[in-house]
Parts: sequence; C-alpha cells; structure tokens
Amino acid sequence: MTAPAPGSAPMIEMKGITKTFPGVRALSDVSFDVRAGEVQALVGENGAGKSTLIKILSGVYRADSGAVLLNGEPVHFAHPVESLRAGIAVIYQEFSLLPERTVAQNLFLGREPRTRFGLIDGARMRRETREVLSLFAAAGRIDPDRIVGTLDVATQQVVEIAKAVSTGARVVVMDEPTAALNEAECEELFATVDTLRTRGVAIIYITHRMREIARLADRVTVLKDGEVAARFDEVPEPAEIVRAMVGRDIADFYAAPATAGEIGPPVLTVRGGGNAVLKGIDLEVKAGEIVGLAGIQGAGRVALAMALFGQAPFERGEVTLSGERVDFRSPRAAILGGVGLLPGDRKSEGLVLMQSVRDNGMLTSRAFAPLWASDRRNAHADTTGMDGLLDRMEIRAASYDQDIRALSGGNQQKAIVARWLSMRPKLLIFIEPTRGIDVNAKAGIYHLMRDLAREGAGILMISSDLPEVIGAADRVLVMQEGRIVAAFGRGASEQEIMHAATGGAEVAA
Amino acid sequence: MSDSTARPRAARRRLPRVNPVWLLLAALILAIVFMNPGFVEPTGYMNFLKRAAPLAILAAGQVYVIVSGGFDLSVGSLITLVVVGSSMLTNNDPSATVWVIPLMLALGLGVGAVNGAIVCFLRVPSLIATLGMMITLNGLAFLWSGGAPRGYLPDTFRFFGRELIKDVPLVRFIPVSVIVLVVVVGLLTWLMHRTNLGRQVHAIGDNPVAARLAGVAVNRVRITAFMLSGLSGALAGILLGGFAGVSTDVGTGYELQAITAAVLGGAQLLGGRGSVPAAVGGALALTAIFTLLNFLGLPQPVRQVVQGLILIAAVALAMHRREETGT
Amino acid sequence: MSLAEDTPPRATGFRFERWAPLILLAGAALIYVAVAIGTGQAQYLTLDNLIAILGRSIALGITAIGQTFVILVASIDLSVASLISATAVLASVVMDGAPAMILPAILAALALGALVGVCNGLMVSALKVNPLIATLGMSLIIQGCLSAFVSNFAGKVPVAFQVFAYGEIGPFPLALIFLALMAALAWAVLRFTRFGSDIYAVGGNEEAARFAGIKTGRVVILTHVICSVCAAIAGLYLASRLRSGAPWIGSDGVYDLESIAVVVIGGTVLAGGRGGIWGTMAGMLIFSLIDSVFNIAGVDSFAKQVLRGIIIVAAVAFYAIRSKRIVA
Amino acid sequence: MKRILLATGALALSLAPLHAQNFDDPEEFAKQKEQLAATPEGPEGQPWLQHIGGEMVETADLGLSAPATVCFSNAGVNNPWRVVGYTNMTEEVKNHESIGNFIHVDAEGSDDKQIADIDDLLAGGECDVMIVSPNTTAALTPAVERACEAMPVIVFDRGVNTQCPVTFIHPVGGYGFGIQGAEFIASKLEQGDNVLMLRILPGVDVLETRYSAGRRILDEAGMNIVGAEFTDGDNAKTKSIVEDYLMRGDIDAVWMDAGATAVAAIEAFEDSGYDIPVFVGEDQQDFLRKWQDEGLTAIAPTYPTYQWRTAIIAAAKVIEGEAVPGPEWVLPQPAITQENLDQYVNPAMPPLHYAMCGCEEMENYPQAWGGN
Repeated sequence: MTAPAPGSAPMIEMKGITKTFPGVRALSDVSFDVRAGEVQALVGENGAGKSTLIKILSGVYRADSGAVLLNGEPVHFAHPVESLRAGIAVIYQEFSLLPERTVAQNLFLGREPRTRFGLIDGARMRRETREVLSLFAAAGRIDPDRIVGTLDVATQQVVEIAKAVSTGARVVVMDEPTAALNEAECEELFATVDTLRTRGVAIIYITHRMREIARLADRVTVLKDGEVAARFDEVPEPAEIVRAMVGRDIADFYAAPATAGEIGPPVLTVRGGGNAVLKGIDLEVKAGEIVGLAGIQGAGRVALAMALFGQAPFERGEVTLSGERVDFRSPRAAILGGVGLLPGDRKSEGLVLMQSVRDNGMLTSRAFAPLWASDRRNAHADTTGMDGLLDRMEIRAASYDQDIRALSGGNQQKAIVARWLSMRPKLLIFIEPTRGIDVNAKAGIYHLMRDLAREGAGILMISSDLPEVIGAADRVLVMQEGRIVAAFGRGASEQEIMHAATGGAEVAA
Repeated sequence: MSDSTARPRAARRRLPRVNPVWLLLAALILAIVFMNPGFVEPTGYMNFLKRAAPLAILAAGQVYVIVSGGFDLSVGSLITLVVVGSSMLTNNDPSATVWVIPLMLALGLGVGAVNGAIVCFLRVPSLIATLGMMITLNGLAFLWSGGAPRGYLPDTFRFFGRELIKDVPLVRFIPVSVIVLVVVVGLLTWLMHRTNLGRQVHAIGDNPVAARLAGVAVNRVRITAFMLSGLSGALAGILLGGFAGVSTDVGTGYELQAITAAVLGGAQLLGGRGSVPAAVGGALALTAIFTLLNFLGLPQPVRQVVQGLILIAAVALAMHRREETGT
Repeated sequence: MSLAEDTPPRATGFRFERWAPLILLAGAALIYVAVAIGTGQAQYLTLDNLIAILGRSIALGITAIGQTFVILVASIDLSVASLISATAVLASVVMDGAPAMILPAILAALALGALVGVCNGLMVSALKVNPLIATLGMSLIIQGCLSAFVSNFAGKVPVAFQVFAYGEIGPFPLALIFLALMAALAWAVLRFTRFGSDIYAVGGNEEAARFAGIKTGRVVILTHVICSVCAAIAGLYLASRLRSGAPWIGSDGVYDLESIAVVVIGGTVLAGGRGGIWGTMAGMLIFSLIDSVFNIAGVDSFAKQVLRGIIIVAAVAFYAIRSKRIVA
Repeated sequence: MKRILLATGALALSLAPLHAQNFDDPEEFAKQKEQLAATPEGPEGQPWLQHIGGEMVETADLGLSAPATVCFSNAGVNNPWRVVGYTNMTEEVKNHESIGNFIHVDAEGSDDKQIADIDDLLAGGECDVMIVSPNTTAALTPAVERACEAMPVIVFDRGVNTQCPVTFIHPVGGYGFGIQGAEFIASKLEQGDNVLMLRILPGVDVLETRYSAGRRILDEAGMNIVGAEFTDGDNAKTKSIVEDYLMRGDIDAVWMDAGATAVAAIEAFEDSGYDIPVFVGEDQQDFLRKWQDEGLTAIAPTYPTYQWRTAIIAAAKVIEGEAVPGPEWVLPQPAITQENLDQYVNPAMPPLHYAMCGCEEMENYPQAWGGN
C-alpha cells in the first residue's frame, strides 16, 4: 500500500446526485468528492441528507439521477456488499458486530479464509486479525479469540474500524463515530483516523462536533435541506460552519448559567454510596442547578444514574431526596420519590416506537394511574394536560396522534422530557441529552434544561461531549473507576477535566 | 419530519383503514348464506355465534399476551382442566355451580399469574413457559380425574354454554353464551383500547426497557395480561363444558386456534400491536371457514390445508402491507 | 450510552452458558443412578441398559439436530412432526416391501424434506412471515395432504431397510452410531465451515450479517432445508423401526414441541445466535434419562406429564434466571 | 427438481393401492356375524371367562412357577375406555396369588415409545410373562416377536401380525359392532329414511370395520345415508355437525361407530327442538342414563372392557400351567338393548364409565372405578 499524495485526483466522486422519496426530495443535485489520504468532513443538521448520500454511496439506495465515480470509473452498487467489495466500508453508528462471536470471527465475517478442504482456517484468521489490530495502538493487545460482547464499547469501536480496514477498504465512511466515546477514547480514535490517512485511505467523516472537524478534517462539505450549502477547502471557524448548517447564527447556544439567587437547598444528597461498580459516592445536587457529570467510558457515570434511579440500586451509603432518606429499589420507586431519567439510548431505552407522540408523553403518568382508569384522562388540551406540556416543548409534529417514529431525534427527545414534566420531578437525570440530534435542537434542549432548573428541579447531566458539559452545567463532577474524583465550578477547561478523568495521565494529542 | 408549525392539538384523523379481517369475514358469511340461505334465520347465525363464542373469548384474551410480546400455549389444557375439574367438583350437585364457577375463574387467573410469574421472574420465554404449563395442566386434568371424569356437569353449570333465552323480539332467541361473549368481549375491548392497562400492555410489548425506565410496572402489566388470558381460558372452558358436556380432550388444539385468530385479526407476534375486536373477528372468520367447509362437505384433510393456507396468506399479506406503508 | 455500556465488561473466564447443559445432564444422570439404587434396581445401571436409554430418543435426537439449526438463525420449525409422518409414509409406500426400491424411497423422502424446507425458508425469509405461523401453516398443509391420501399404515419396509433401526454393530445399535455421526457432522459444519459461521451471524445480528455480504435469505432457507431433511431422516428411521409408515407417528411423538424443548434445554436460545449441537444432544439425553427414571420409579403416567412440564420450565429457568434481559 | 417430480410421481402411483386397503372383507363380516349368534363356551354370566369356539393351548411346558412377575406394556390410558379397562386389570391382579409382581409401563399412545418400553422391559430382565396391548398392529409386531423369544406373551385388544403370542384375546370385533347397531336401525325404520353416520376418525382398523359393516347393512336395507362425518371424538364438534345437518333436513336415525359423543349428538336434537331419533350409542353410563330418562329407541353395541380382566386371567393360567383358549381367545360381545338396559344403568357410576366392564362383583366395586 503506497500512499498517494493528497491533492491528487478524487478517489470517490459523486456528481449531481438527486434522490426523491415519496413526497420528499431528499437530495437534489449534490456533488461531493474525496481524495486519497484526506479526511472530508460531512456536516449538516439531521434530515439534511447526509445519511441518504452515504446510503447511495454504499449501494443501499439507488440515486434517481447523477453518477458515482470510483477512481474516475462510474460504478453502480446494487447492494452494500458490492460497494464493500469495491473497497468502500461504512461504519454505522450502531455497531454491526456480533456480541457472541470472537474478535477474529467478527473481523472476517462473511469472508472467512478457508483451507484447501474448504473449512475455515482458524489459525490464519487469528494471525491476520493480530496483524490488522497491530495497526491500532489501542487494539494491539486484544486477543483475537476474545468474545466481542465482553469488550468495552471503545474497543468494540476499534474492532469495527479494524474490520473495515481488514477488508482492504480504500474509502472509509464514519458516521458519528465518537457518539458513544468519551474524550480519551476519542483521542484514540483520532489517532486511528490519522493512521488510516497516512496509509492513503480516503475518509468521509460525519459529525456534529465542531471540535472534531477542527482536529481531523482536511476539507468540509455542509449539507442543508438536501443541497450542498457550503464547501470549505480549508477548515473554517466553527461559527462559520454552524451558520452554513442552520442558515443563520445561533445566539445563546447554551442558556445563561444559574444565578446565586436561583440556586436553592439541596435536592439530592448521597453519602458514601456504593455498589458493585460505585465506591464512596458523595454527591449533592441543589434545586435550580445543573450538575454535569464527566468521565471516560466505564467510569461509572451511568451506573451512578442507575443507582439513583433504582435500576441498579446502591448497596451501601445513604441517599436523601429533599431531606428525606430514600432507598429506591426500582425505577418505579424512584419516580414515585421524585426522580426522572432521560435515558441515553433513545431508541432502545426511551421510545415506544409503535405509539403516538402523546402516548409516549403519557407513558409515565399512565403508569402511576390505576390500570383501569380511562386512557383519555390527561389528554385534553389544557395547559396542565399532556397536550399542554407537549405544546410547551414546541414539538414539531403534524399531530400528537402521529407515530413518534416519524419525528426527528430532537422532537422525540422533547416528548420524553414531557413525559417527566407530567410527574413534576425534584431531580432529573439527563444521560447524553443531545446525542445524535442537530445543532438547533441541541440549543433547544439546553434552554429547556435551564428552564426546568429555574422552576426548582435539580438536574444531573451525564455527557461525553466536554464542551457541552462545560457550557451547559453550573458545576462539573468528574468520575473515574466508580468514584467522584474531582469537582469544578463554571469555567473549567477541557484539559483540567480530562486530566482528572484519566487519573492525571496526560492526554495524548 | 414535518415542519408544520401549526399547533397540532386538533388531531388530524387519518381515514380509518378497514382491517382486512372484516372483509374476509364478510366474504365468508356471504358464501355461507349463498350455500345455505337458512343461515340468515336466527337459528343459523345464533348457532354460529354460539359455536364461535369460546374461541372468540379465547382469542380476545390471547391478544393481551400477544400484544405484550408473548404467547400463551396453555389455554387449551386449561380448558380441559376447567371442564374436567368442574365435573369432579360439582359431582352432580346442581347447587355446587355457585361456587365452582367462581373457583374455576380463579383457577384461570391463577394459572395466568403463574405463567406470568415464570416469564417475569424466572425469565423463561413465554413460548417455553406456557408449553411447560400446557403439558403440566393436561397431566393435572388426567391426574385429578384418573383419566375419566367422575361427575356430570349439572344443568345449572351448563346454563351458560347451552341454554337459550327465548321470546326475544327480532331474533326470537339468544343463546346465553352469546350474551357472555358480548359482555366479555366488550369488557376486554374497553380494557385494551380505552384504559391505561391497554396502553401499557402495548408499551411493554413494543419496548419493555423503555417502559420500565418510564416507570411502567412491567411485571405487573405482563402478569395481568397472562391472567386475562387465563381468565378467558377458564370462561371458554365453562362455555365449552356447558355446550358439549364432559370429555377429556375438550381443549386440545384451542391454543393454536386462538393464536391463529388473533393473527388473522392483525395482531403482531412479538408484541406492540393488536386489537381485541379484530381478534374476535379473526375467531369468527376461522369458525366461518370451518362452517363453510362443513357445508361444502369437504373432508377434514382439506379443511386443514385451507386453514394452513389462509393462515400463511393472512400473515404474508399483513407483512406486505406493513412494508408498503412503512409502519 | 445504553444501560449495559457503562458497566465493566464481563469476565472472560468461566462462561456459565457453555457448561450449563453439562451441569443439567450430570444432574439428570445423578438422579437416575440415585433412583435406580434407591429402588433397589441396580440392574438398570448396566451398559446394556444405558444403550437402551440412549436408543429411546433417536428420532427425537435427529429431529432436534435439525431444529437446532433453525433456532440458531432465530427461526423455528413446527412442521417437523407432520413432515416426519409424511416422509415415513412416502418412504414406506415407495419401498412397499421391495429391497430394490430402498434407494429411490430414501431419495424421495429426502427430496420431500428438502422441498418442505425450501418452502418454509422462502416463507420466512422472502415473505417475512413469522416462522411460528409459517411452519404451523405448513404443518397443517402437510398433515392435510397426507391424511387425504393415507389413513392407516401404508406400504411396507423391506427387511433390508429395517437394519437402519434394528441393526447393531458390536453392542451398539446402528441408529445410535448414525445419530452420533450426524451430531458430529452438524457440529463440524457449525464449527469449521463458513456456512456455520454465517448461521451464527444471521442469528446474532441479521443486519450485520447482511452488510457483511452474507446472503442471509439463503442461510435461512438452507437451515430450514437442513431441519426438514433431518425430519425426513427421522421419518425414515421411524418407518424402519415400525416396519411401515403411518400418518400419525410424527404427531403422536409430539416431535415438533419436544424437539424445540430439547434444543432450548440444551442451551440454545430462541432469539438465535447462541448455542450448539452438543447442548442439544445433552438435552436429548436429559429427556431420555428422565423418561427412564419415571419408568424405573413407576411414576403414574399422568403424574409423569405434570413432572415433565415442570422439568422443561425449570431447566430453561436454570439458564434464563441469571439473565437481566426482560423476556416476553 | 427431477427427484421431486419422481417422488410426487411415486406418491401418486402408490395411492391407488392405498385406497384399496380392505376394511370390507365379506368373509370376516360373515364370520363375525356368525360369532355374534354363537353360544359361547364357559361359565354362564361370566363373559370374561367365556370363549367362542377355538382351540385350547397347553401352557404347562412353559415351565413357569408361581409367584411370577407379569409385565404389561400398555398402549396408553388416554381415554375413558382404557381407564376403565386398566382399573379392571389392576383389580383382577389382586385375585391371583400366582402373580407376585405386576409391572405396568405406559407408552402414552406412541408406537415408538411402546417399542422402546418393551425393549426396556426385556433388558430389565425381571419379567416372567408379558402382556401387550399394542398401540398399533403393524408397528408393534417386531417388538412382540422379540418378547416372544424371551417369555410367554399375551396380546389383547388389537392384535399383532405374528402367531408367536400364547394367545390373542379380543371380543368378536368391529364388523360385529357395526352389524348390531345397523341391524337395529334397519329394524326400526322404513326404506328411504334418513340416517346420519358419525365416526370418530379415519384409519383405525377397528373403527373402519365397524363403519363398513354398518354401511353395508344400512345400504342393503335401503336407508338414505345423509352423511358420514368424522367427529374426532369431540363433543363440541359432534354437536355442531349434528346441528348443521338438522338445518338441512330431518334425521330419522343416528349411527355411531363409538358412543363417547352420543350424548352430545342427542343434545343437538334437544337444543334444536327436535325429537330424538333412533340412536346407536355405546355402553357409556351417560348414554345409558339418557336413554333410560328420555325413553329413547336405542341400542348400545359394546366393545367390552372386561377383556382387560381376561388378559390377567390368561396370564395367571399360563403361570399355573393351565390350558388357555388360543391362539385366539374370542370373547362374547353382547349389546345392551331395551330389555337389559336396567341391568346396566347405575347412577352411582361416573358418566364416562363403561357398563360392560364385568366388574360389578369385584371387591372394590364401585369405588375403584370412581363410583360412589
């Protein structure tokens, strides 16, 4: 593999791509190219057409018009496998790994090397797996026979990338690869991307995070409403990208912090909380404040949330909520006690996809009404009922009777927030509140959180997006190995937080 | 992704799409009337309803379990146990009905509760849990009776499945079982489609993790679904025992028929979607198919083949529609 | 970030699921020995008797091997019982006592199995019909067609073919060795071939398998063909054992539900992607042992049923209770 | 593809002989008709000890000594007829000191399991005499042959295709059953009257012969057979079928090949407001009682459960070295008629009890049979 110099002819070129779905024009006349050895960032709000473009590239969809050229030759992919064989690998947000199989088996899924008897050549598979993994600093130590389900998420991400590389891909598409990663893991990923770049791979990198663009991208293409809104041959200031994405400046991206007068007495106090994952947790969240919780993957942030929410309860220590000792053994108990939780994985933990927007909003209030009570109660259109709450969330939907699956991620997230508002919780836990939602909707969520805090709720926000933690929270706590190891006030720097989160080790990069 | 900023309060009602099961039922009934004009007489359709009542009730109960994401294979054996047990307990004493029927309904609820508890707490998939229950209940029915039930079912017990209410205007007579059917289906429909319970049954079948994190008492709702299915099994047993008297294999095969009926009514296996009235429609359609084939004088094997083909076709069609509409 | 993500990864050492079938089997064997000694019937502990126990469930074992394949791809097959009856009748009718017709009869039975398997597979993978419904429908169709033609024992199996069920090599029945070979073959296919790897992939995550270029539809169809062909072989075995084919032998043996129960007791999960042949064989042995225990202890046949139902649930609970997943 | 075509072709070709399967054997029909009329040998009033014609088989040379172990491989106890029979059997065992140990293995209605059961019994090595009630004739033949090599075997109810058992105990048979019912109908009706024939299920030899004999006589008598339907022995289905037929026209008589669903069929007439026509049932108590209460015109041919006693008696005789009727022990097969109805109706017995059990004089009657 020799690395062609960047700036040579495009490896992939998409010309005048137009794609229409029934009733929607998803892409109109989009042109786009990537050269060998460069990282082309592809940005845009949700629904701008990024995924559609990638799916056309990889052969999931067929374009209505336009052409895809690989090394100058027109190609037509009817199936993802064909694009894979042509050297285009797409790494989706949701991993396509098999949790019950080994690393080697996953790496060679569907193209296992065979002996001359036609049987799978296990030895060769392991050997080649080791070779491929050795390219990645973090993954060189992974045993090819390790069952993938027993690896942590970041390592799984690396396996996923290694899988793409091992197919000999010349073009790698990464769709928000850092969504599930924390800071340190992101750095490892960036290093991996750098490795790929120097090996002459063309990389299409989709992200919502401006910082990653600055760190990685050589060029940036911005999509808006199915059209190319801007193209940058040098990476510009984030504000410029955002302006191109949303078509205007976003003022007040984060809401104003809490003033001293807004912060009230403690809502939540934990003393010496612990269980299998957590150790000696001391924590206080006051009414009216937003506390950010940072840390690397596996630091125990979600475990802390789940302990507070009764899903994986504390086994030691004491918890007080608004001055009362509590010991929640199930989410139901926690909700009754006044805790709400916005789960981190909307699709698998938050939404009931086959039901309407209103039904999703009412899920919790229904759960605490008598089983035989009419399901229409609470639904009418006054400000105290669910429709009033949904109105307040400014949810964009044709009707609240519409299936929630048809809504954008941001609107879905708002419907889940509305679910909690109906319960008037004292403490609200947000896990990755803006994961996978677009810039505009993010700002909406930040303001919403602040409004809730002003109304007297204590808010605990877990996020892997450091700028978000710093921008949206009044205080930042850092966890490491099941403990809270540091606390910062407003204005902490990313470096300080990372330093604490990684136990003092200097962050690479 | 709609950008309409209009306040979406007034629900824009979609045109109600007719569930294909009603069309199927209508076509079958037309065919039956064509074959046998006597069907439009009260004796014709009332007999039909009377015959369909146990299966319809069973399907209405089964829908709860299917919508919650599971299966209940134990209802057939439960029917057998109810009939056999009732005959053992009443022991020819007409006055015993007063306590035997409530006891049998309690038995149905109890069996459902055990099914639900096995699924919820032992985490055994319902297919296996209720399969085990099916075998066990069948064994219990035999064990209890020693293989042959030792009592008659008194007429007081058989009232619900056998008697007619005469001199009713318009229709001349109404079988008691049809009244039971209407009441039970009405209640189960209301419970499924107009109450919190119904919404939560749908929710846990759709996404149990989300439901739990939203505070839904998943186990309680799931167990309730199984209990309603068990209750419907006991009711069907009381009607069947009333209709036809004691025998040792009354319930055989009813579990699969109930699932078939629910599926014909568009219930989605593995949960999240389903309707009680449509399942009842499915049960009526299934009974209509059997009646029609009976009138046509087709032999038993042909009936099996037709049943199999309709079952596959109905589900294939439903999947096709679902893919087309993307819902 | 999902709930599972933030907790430390599982340990890699002892994987309970892998050993659970053996633990259950050991338990069943222990009970057997205890009952035999406890009731003073030590003669049941001889090798002959052990072989007799193993020989009890050969048809079930063959069917369960096939059922393992479909359950591994997260499908299921309820049509095996009817198919067993159909192939037994077909084979016995084609042979009709003539040794020369043995080969054509075997081919016809296997072809029928393959045909049914292809139909099942197509319904599941192409028409997207829930496998439970698809194969239930298929079962009704087969049984209907069969009983339209045949209502009693049909045809006759020549003596030469009865060797399949009654022949012995040394102390071991031929059929038992055949079953062991089939199990070994199935194991090798799952362990060493790309097809086997594809099966686990499709069962584990169909989407991922498809994106890796695996023709998932074809894998599903092929597993159904394997399952149906296994059922066809079980039908041949039963025809040989009963010397003739009867349209009820499949449903009388409840091979559909029992084969599923055996597979699940063997640790293969209904959701697909996890499990294997040796678990299934352990499950079959557990079934045989339990049956023999009942016979030795003289358990009343009705009580036997009650216990059997409880044992199935308990055995599956033994695996499942440790999982945190919500099941339905 | 070619193979599939071949296979279908083979199946199609083979169908012709299948339909020709002979359940309508005029010779056997005549023989059983004769046996019904014959006077049985043996003690009066104890039909389980009687036999119609046949030779005796000496058993002294089998070299057994009392007390011996009798093993019984049972096809199943999965219906009330077999339950009553099996109770007869266990009660009869108590009458024989020569039977030291009685081992019962239940095949739960599966041929395959019964073969395995017999093999297990042989491997266990405890049995001195084996009684087999085969689940099906053809399938159990090899297993019985193997058992014959090891010990004396007694077969009853259904037979096996081999002469090796000491004796095969059975009542007159299916033709006889069919004849008794059909002749009764023919004697009560006019030519051209409507008869509905209800059958349990196809394929079972004893039931097929009942039907063929019944049909032959009804046809000869010029009856109009409006239909012959399978009920699966299911009460609800039986009732539905009869209701459907009543909507289409009158029925003057109902012939049934087994009486388990007779009461359900009668109720269909009652519930639809019709008079109960001439009925053929069986000796189940519920039918007999209905018959007596409603004053029906009816007959109940029987397939007596006392043959289960006979099997034990034969086993005891074999142990004691006495001669038994064989190789076939044909038992009398009486029908219950209006004249002797009162003698069989017993309100103390459960509804599904078979009255022709020959058990009234036994020690634990009626409790052991569920009566009170």
